[in-house]
Amino acid sequence: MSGVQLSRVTKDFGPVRVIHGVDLQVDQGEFCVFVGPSGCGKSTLLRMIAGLEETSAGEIRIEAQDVTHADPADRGVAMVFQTYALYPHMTVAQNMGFGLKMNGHPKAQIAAKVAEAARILKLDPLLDRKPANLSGGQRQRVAIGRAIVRGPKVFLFDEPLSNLDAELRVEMRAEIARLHRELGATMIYVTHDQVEAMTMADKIVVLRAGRIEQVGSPMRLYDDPDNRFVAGFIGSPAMNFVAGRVQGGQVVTGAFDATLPATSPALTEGRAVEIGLRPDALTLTADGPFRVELAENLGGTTFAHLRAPSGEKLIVQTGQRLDPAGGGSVGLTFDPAHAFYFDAQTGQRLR
Amino acid sequence: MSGVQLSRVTKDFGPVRVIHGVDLQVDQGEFCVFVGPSGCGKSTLLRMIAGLEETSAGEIRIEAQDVTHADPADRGVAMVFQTYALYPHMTVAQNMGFGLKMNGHPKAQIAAKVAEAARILKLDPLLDRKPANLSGGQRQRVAIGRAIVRGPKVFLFDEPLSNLDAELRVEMRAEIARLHRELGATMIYVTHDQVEAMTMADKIVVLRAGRIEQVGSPMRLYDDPDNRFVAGFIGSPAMNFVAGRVQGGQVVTGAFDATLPATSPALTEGRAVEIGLRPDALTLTADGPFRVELAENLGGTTFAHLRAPSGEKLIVQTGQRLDPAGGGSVGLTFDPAHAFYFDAQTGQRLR
Amino acid sequence: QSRVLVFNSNASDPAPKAAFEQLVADFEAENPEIDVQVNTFDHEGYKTAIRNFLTADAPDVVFWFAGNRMRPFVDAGQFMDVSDVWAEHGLTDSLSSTLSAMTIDDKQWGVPFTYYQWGVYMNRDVYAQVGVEPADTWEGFLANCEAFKAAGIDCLTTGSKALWPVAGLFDYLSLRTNGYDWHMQLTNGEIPWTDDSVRAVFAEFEKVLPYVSANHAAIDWQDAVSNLVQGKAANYVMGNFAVASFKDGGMTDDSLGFMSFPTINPDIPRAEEAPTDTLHIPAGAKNPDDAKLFLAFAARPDVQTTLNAALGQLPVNAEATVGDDPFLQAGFEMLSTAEGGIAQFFDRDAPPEMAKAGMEGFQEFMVRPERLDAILDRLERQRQRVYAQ
Amino acid sequence: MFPRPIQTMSPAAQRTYKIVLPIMLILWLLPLLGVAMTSVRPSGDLAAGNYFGIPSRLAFENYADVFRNSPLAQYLWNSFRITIPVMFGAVALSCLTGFALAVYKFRLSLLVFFMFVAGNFVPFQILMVPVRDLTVDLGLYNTITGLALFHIAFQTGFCTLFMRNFIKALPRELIEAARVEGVTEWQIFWHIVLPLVRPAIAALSVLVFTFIWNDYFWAMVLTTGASTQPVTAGLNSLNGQWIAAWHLVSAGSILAALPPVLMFFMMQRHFIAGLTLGAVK
Amino acid sequence: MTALPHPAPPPATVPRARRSRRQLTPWLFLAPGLLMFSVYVIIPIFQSIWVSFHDWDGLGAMRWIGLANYSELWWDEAFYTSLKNNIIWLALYLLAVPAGLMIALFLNQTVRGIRIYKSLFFFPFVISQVVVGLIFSWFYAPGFGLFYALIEWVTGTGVALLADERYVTYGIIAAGLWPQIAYCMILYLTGLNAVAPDQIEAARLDGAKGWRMLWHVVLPQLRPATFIAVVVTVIGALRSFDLVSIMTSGGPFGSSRVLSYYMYEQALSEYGYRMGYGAAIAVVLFGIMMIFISGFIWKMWRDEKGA
Ligand SMILES: Nc1ncnc2c1ncn2[C@@H]1O[C@H](COP(=O)(O)OP(=O)(O)OP(=O)(O)O)[C@@H](O)[C@H]1O
Ligand SMILES: Nc1ncnc2c1ncn2[C@@H]1O[C@H](COP(=O)(O)OP(=O)(O)OP(=O)(O)O)[C@@H](O)[C@H]1O
Ligand SMILES: [Mg+2]
Ligand SMILES: [Mg+2]
Repeated sequence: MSGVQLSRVTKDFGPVRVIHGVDLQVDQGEFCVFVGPSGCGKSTLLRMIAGLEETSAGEIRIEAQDVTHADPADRGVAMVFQTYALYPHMTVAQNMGFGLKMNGHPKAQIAAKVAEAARILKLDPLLDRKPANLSGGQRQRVAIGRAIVRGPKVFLFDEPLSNLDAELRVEMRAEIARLHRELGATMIYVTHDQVEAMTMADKIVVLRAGRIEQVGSPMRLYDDPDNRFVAGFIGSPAMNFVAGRVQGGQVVTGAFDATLPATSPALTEGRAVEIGLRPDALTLTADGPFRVELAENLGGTTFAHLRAPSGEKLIVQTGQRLDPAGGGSVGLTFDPAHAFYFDAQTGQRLR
Repeated sequence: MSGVQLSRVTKDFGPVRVIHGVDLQVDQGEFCVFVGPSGCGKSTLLRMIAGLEETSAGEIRIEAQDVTHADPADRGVAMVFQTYALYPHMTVAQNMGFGLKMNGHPKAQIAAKVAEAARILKLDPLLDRKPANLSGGQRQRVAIGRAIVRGPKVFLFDEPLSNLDAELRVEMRAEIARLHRELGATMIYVTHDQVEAMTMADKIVVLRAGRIEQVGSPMRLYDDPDNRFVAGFIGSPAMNFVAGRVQGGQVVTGAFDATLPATSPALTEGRAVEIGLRPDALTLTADGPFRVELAENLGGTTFAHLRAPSGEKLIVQTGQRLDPAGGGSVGLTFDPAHAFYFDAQTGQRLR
Repeated sequence: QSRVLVFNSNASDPAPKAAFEQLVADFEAENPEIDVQVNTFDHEGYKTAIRNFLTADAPDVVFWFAGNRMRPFVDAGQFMDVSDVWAEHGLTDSLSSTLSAMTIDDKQWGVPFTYYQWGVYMNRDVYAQVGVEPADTWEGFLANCEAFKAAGIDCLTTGSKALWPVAGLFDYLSLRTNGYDWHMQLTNGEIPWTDDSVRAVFAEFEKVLPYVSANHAAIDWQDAVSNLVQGKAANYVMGNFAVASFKDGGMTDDSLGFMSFPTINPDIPRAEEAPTDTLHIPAGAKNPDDAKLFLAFAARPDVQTTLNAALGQLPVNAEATVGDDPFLQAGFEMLSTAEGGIAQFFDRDAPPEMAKAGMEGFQEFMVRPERLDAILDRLERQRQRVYAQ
Repeated sequence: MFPRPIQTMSPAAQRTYKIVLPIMLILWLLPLLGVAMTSVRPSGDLAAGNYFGIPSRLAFENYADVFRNSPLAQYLWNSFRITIPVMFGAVALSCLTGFALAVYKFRLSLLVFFMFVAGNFVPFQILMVPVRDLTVDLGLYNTITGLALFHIAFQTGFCTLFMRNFIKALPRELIEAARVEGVTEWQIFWHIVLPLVRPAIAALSVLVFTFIWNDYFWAMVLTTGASTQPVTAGLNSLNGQWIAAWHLVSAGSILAALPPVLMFFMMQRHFIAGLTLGAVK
Repeated sequence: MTALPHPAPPPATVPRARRSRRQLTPWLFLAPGLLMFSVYVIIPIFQSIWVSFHDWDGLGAMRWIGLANYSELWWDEAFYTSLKNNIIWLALYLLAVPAGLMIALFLNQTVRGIRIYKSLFFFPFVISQVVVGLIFSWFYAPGFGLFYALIEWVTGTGVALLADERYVTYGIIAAGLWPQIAYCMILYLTGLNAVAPDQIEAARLDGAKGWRMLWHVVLPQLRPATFIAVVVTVIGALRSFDLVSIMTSGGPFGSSRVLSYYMYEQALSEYGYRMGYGAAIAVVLFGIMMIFISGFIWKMWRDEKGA
C-alpha cells in the first residue's frame, strides 16, 4: 500500500499524552489537510510523520515502509515550515541545493535540479538573492522549492501561509494547488484557515484533543458531518445549534414554534437533541418572534444576529440590509431537509 | 460645537509630509472608523488627536476646546493600543487605576471606578492577576477598562483587535460596539479589517496617502463610492473592474459582448471608463465565453474565478457548487443598474 | 662533553646582575668543563617562584636568605645539607660570623656570599642647618628630634607601605633596649609578646613616634629616600643598599652621613643588624657535585672580594677585602666591632608568618600607639600558634 | 529625564544640556586625563613640583623611556601571546558546548549548563591552590601555555552561557529543516549554526580579549618574571621599580590600557552587544 | 514534471546503533569544553575544600587537621577585618547601580555626538583594574595627588587616604566604583533602548511625568537590566582583588584586606605559604558567593521552565 499510513500512533510529552492512537491513511498523490482547534496536535502529528518527534507508540509507514523510528532524512519526506526556515546566510540557489550538497550529490546534478525547481516556481531571477531580500511570498516559494528539489515522496506543510497577508495568501494558495496537480505528490498540510482547508483539500482530517473526529472530502464534511464538533467547526459563520426533543415522532424545539418531522430512525421518542442549522439555510420573513440584536451589513451580505424566544442565539445570512443597531422582530423559515440532528449528550450526529 | 474637530491638520516628519491638511468633524457620541492602505497615515492622525505626535499645522479641537498643543494627559482622551501596552508589573486593578492615581484621585474613588469598569467588562475575577497571566482577549479588555476608568470624552483605538485570533475578534468587536452604546462616548477607531469597519462604524473615513478620499456611513461608501479607490477598497471580495468606452450613447466593453446604457450625463461620447461590478451583482448562466479558472467552494458560498475573453479577471459569488479545479465555460448576467462607472484616468466616479 | 650547572638568581637589577654574570664567568674560566646556565628572576617574583621550581624543576644552585627564611625549605627537605663543603674548605672559620644563621640541626644548608649593614643614614646639611650634632645616645637623638621638629623637619623618616622598613627600626630598638640574646629569644618565640621586656622596647619606640614622617604608611622606602635627599627629613634607619639611591638623588659622601643606631641602655653590648644573602643546593639538584664546587668557589675570599665590590656590599668571608667606599668601610668597621652580636633581620630571624604579623603590628603601632595592648595580644596569639608547629 | 526627549524641552534647557554634557565628561574622566597629562610631563616638572600645571613641554620621550628602560615591550608582547590564543580557544570550545546545550534535549542538559554558569561565577580564589598545583605538576608553571590553558578553561564557562543562549535564540526550524534534508549534526553545526552566530562570535571575542588582557590575579598566581607575565602583572612590578617616577608609571599605564581601549572603539557595537547579551563577567 | 528520483531506498527499520549514536552526539560536542572546565574549575573547587582540612605549606606532605583551619579563622581578627571590608565593599559597590542608572538617563538623549559621549563614558570599564588602581593611587598620592591636593585646599590638611585605616577601604572602593558605574551605565543604556514606547505613551496619557514616570513605568521595565547590574556588581565586589593588591597590598597594617586578598596573602605571598588556611578562607568566600549564585541559577531555572 502506498501513501502514508498511521496505525494507532501515540505521542506522549512526558506524562501528557497529546496524540491518542491515531489511525489514518493518506493515499498516494492525495492532498490531505489537518484542521482543528489550536493545541489539538496537528503540528505534533505532522512532525511525527517527518521524524522530528519520536513516536511513542504505533507505527508510521511511508510507501509501505516502516519509518516509525527512522531518521528524518531517511523517510523521503520534505517539510515546509510556517516560518520558512530558510538559511539566512545562503542564496536562494544554495538554500535549495544545500541538502543535496551535504549528501554528496555531484555539483552538476544539484545545479540541474535547482534549476528545474526554480523553473517550476518561477524563481529563476531570484536565485542569487539572500532570503533577507525576498518578500514573504517569495520566501515561501523558496521554502517550497527547497522541498521540491529533493524529490520527496511526501510533502509536509505546517501552516505555510499563516505569515502572509491576505492577498498573498490567496495567491500562494493557488500556487500550492497548482504544484500539487503538477507533481502529483502526496501532500499533508496543516492549517487553521477555513478557506484553505475547504478549497485545497482532497481530504480533510478534523482533529480534536489528539483524536480524529472525522475524515472526508471538504463538501462531505460540510454536508454530512459526523458530529456536532465537526459541524460547528466547518463552515463560517458557524452552524447554529438549538436544543430540541423528540416528541410524538416530531422534533420539538423551544426556539421555533414549528415542529420538525423526525426523519431519522435514530430520533427515538423523548431523546434530547441539538438541531443544527447553517446561517445560509435560514430565511428571514417579515414578522415573527425573533428579536434582531445586531445586524452586520457587509454590503452584499448581511449577518443578522437573532435572539429566539427561548433565549438561544442564531445567526442568519441574508441579502437584505438591516438596521445595524438591531431592533424589531422577524420570523424565520427553513427547509427541514437542511436541519441536522445531534445527540445532546454525545454530540453524535443522528442520521 | 462638540465632538472632535480637525481643521487643515498637517503632519511633517522632518522633510516628509505624511498628513496633508485634513479636515474632519467627528460628532459627539459618534463611532468613527479610519481605514486605508498601510502607511496612509491612520495611526499618525489618531496619535495627533491623542497628543502623542506634535501637530505641525492646523488645529485640533475636542469638545470645542483647542487642544492642538495640549499635553496628552490634559485632552480628556483615552487610547487603546494595538499591543495593549499594559504595564506588565501591575495587576489588572493597578493597571486600570494607574491614571487616576497619577492624577491624585483618592484611593476609595479609584477603587470604585475600577470596580465599575471591571463590572462593565466582566473583569472582576481577574483584578488581581498580572497581564502575563491573561489571554489576548482579556488583555484587550483590560486595556479598554483602563481607558474607561478615566471617563474620557473621546476614546481612541489603534487596531485594537488585530492581535487577536478570528474567533476572539468577533467577540471583542461586539463588546466594543456594546460599550459604545452603553457609554455613548465619542470613539475613533483605526482598523484595516473590512468587517470591523463595515459593522462598527457610524462613519467611515477612507484615507489614502495622508488625504481623505471619502467620508460617510458604511452603506453609503459601499453603495455610492466617490471614486474607484473607495469602490475597490470597500467590499470583499473587491469589486471587479473592466475597461470600457462610451460609444454611441452606450458603454461598450470587450469583457462582455453586451453593451450597457450610458445612464449618466457624465458618460460623454468616446470617454474611456472603468466599469465596476461587485462579485455578488453577477450571476452565472449556463453557457458563455468565460473560462472558470478556479472555484472556491466554501460550503454555502462559492467564489468562481473567471477569465473574460478580453483577458480580464472577474470573481463571481454564487450559491452553486463548482468543480474546485475549474474548467468549463460559463456566461454572466447582471443588472446594468448595479454597474458603476469611473473615469479611466482620474478614477472619479461618473454619476 | 660539558657539564651543565643551572643557577637560579634573583638579581634582576642591573648592578647585581652584572656582578653575578662576572661571578659566573670567573667560575667558568676556572672550570672550563662546566657550563653554567643562569635563570634570572624578577626580584620580588623570585620569592614565590622558588617554591615552584624547587619542587617542580629543581636547578642546581639557588639564591636565598639566611636564618629562619631558609627554614621552611630545610624542614621540607628541599635544601641539601652542605656541611661537607663547610668542613672541606674550613668555612666554619672563614664564615664564622654567619655560622649560626646557616645552621639548623647542626648542619649547614648553604653558603653566604654577601651581607650589608643597617644603621642610621643622615642628611648632614640638615643637621648643619638646624645646628645640631649627630648624637650617639637615645636621649641625645630624641633631643635632636625636638630641634628638628621645631624647624619643621622630620627627625626620622621611613616608608612603611611595604612594611619591612619598620622592622629594621624595631630590631634596633629591641637590640639596644634588651640586647642581642634577648632579641634572638624573641624572634625564636621564647618570649611572650605581652612580656614587660617587650613593652620596654615599645616604650622607647613610642618616644620617637612624634618625630617620624607622617603618612609613612602611604609611601615606599624610595619615597622616604627623597624626603632625606630633599632635606625634609634628617635621619633614616635603612640598609646600606639605600646609599645608591641617596647618591642618585644628589647626595654626596659629604652630605650623607652614617652612624650606628644610638645607644639606649649603655649596659648592653652593641649588636648590629646585617642581613645575609646566601646560595643553596636544592635537594633535587641534578648536578650536586658541581654545585658544591660552585658554592665553595663563591665562599672563597678572593671571589667574595670581587663580587662584593661589584655589589657594593660586604663580603662574609673574614679573609676577603672590603671595598673602599666610605659607607662600606664604616659598616665593616661597625660590624666587626659589634661585640653584642649580629642579627639578620626581623623577617629572617623570625619565621615568616610571625614576621608578617610582627611587621604589621609595628606599622599599626606607629600609626596608632594607643592600641599597643591589642597589638601585643594579637602577636602573642600568633606566637603561640606559629611556634607550636 | 528619560522619556522626555531633550528636543521637546525649552531651548534654554537644551543649551544647558549641551554645556553640561562635556563638563560631566571631563569630571568623569578626570583621573584618566590627569594620568594622560602626567605621562607626557617631563620628569623635571615633577621634580620642580609642577604636578598640575601645563607641562613645560610634551615629553613624549617618557614613552620611549618606558620601552628602553623596562621590559614593557616584552610584557605587552606576552599579553598578546596569552590573550589571542585564549580568545580563539575559549570561543571555539564554547561554540561546541553552546551548540550541544542549545540544540539537544537530553536529561543532563540543564544540569551541565548550570554547572558552566555556576563555575563562571565562583570566586576564582577557590581555584587558586589546586590550579596552581596542577599547573606546577604539568610543568607549565610560569609558562604562557599554562596561563592560557587555564584561561581557556575558565572562560569556557562564561562563553558557554553566552553561546548557548545565542544559539538557543536561533529558530529551531532551521536545524529541523536541515535534519529533514539529511544533513548530519556536524554539518549542521559547521554550515548552519556557525555562520549564523558570527555576530556572537565577534562579540564574544572582543569581550574575552578584554577580560584576559585585563587579568591580573592569574598572572600573579601562575607566572613570575618578565619572560611570561602579561602587562598587568608587569605593570605591578614596574610600579615597584618606578617609585616616584609617576611620569613613567603613567606612560606605562596608558600603554597597557591602549589595546583594550582600541579594541573597544573598533568593535564597539559587538562589545556592547556582548556585555548585555552575556550580561555577566 | 514528476517527482525527482530519490537516492538509495532507506532501510526498513532503524538500526539500534544509530539511535544510541544520536544520544551520544551532544556529549561529543560537549567533551572538549567539559573536560577543560572540569579539570580547571569544577574539580579544583572540591580539591580546595579538601585542602582546607589540611595543614600544608605547598612543599611537604599535607597534614590532616580537620576543622582546625576553620576554628582558627573563627578567632582570626584579620579574617573579620577582611569580612567586614567585604561587606562594606558589597554595600557601597551596589551604589554603582543607581549611579549607573542616573548617568544612563542623563545620556539617553539624541543630540549630536552623543554616541561618542556614551563610549567615552564607558571607557573606565575596558581599562584593567591594575591601571585603574595605579590611576587612583596617583589621584590619592599624598603631597601631589589631585584628590590629596583638593582636600588640602578645602580643609587645610591633606589626607593620605591609602595610609589611613579609616578611609583606605573607601578610597579603594571609590576606585572600583568608577569602572563599575560605567558597566551599569551601559547595561541601563541598552535597557532603555528596549523600553516599550507604547507603555511610555500609555503612561503619558495617564498623566505620569518625571520621577513618577521613572518609578512607576520605566524602572519596572528596566528590571532585567537592574537584575544583571546587581549580579555583576555583587560578584565584582566579592571578587575584588586587583585593586587591593595594587593600591595597598592590604595595608596599612592589613586594614584594607578583603577575603580574596587575604586568601592570596595566606596561601601564596612572601610571608605565608599556608595553603590549607588560604583554602579555608576561599571556601568561606565561596559559601558567601554561593548564596548569590544559587539565586541567579534559580532565576535562570525559572526562566528556562517558563520559556
Ligand atoms: N515539546 C512539547 N512538550 C510538551 N508539550 C508539547 C510540546 N509540543 C507540543 N506540546 C503540547 O501538545 C499539544 C499539541 O500541540 P501542537 O503544537 O501539535 O498543536 P497544534 O494543533 O499544532 O496547535 P496550533 O494550531 O496552535 O499550532 C499542545 O497541548 C501542546 O501544549
Ligand atoms: N516617526 C516617524 N518618522 C518618520 N516617518 C514616520 C514616522 N511615523 C510614521 N511615519 C510615516 O508616516 C506614514 C504614515 O504612517 P502611519 O503609521 O500613520 O500609517 P498607518 O496608516 O497607521 O499604517 P498601518 O496600517 O501600517 O498601521 C508612513 O509612511 C510612515 O512611514
Ligand atoms: Mg501547530
Ligand atoms: Mg498604524
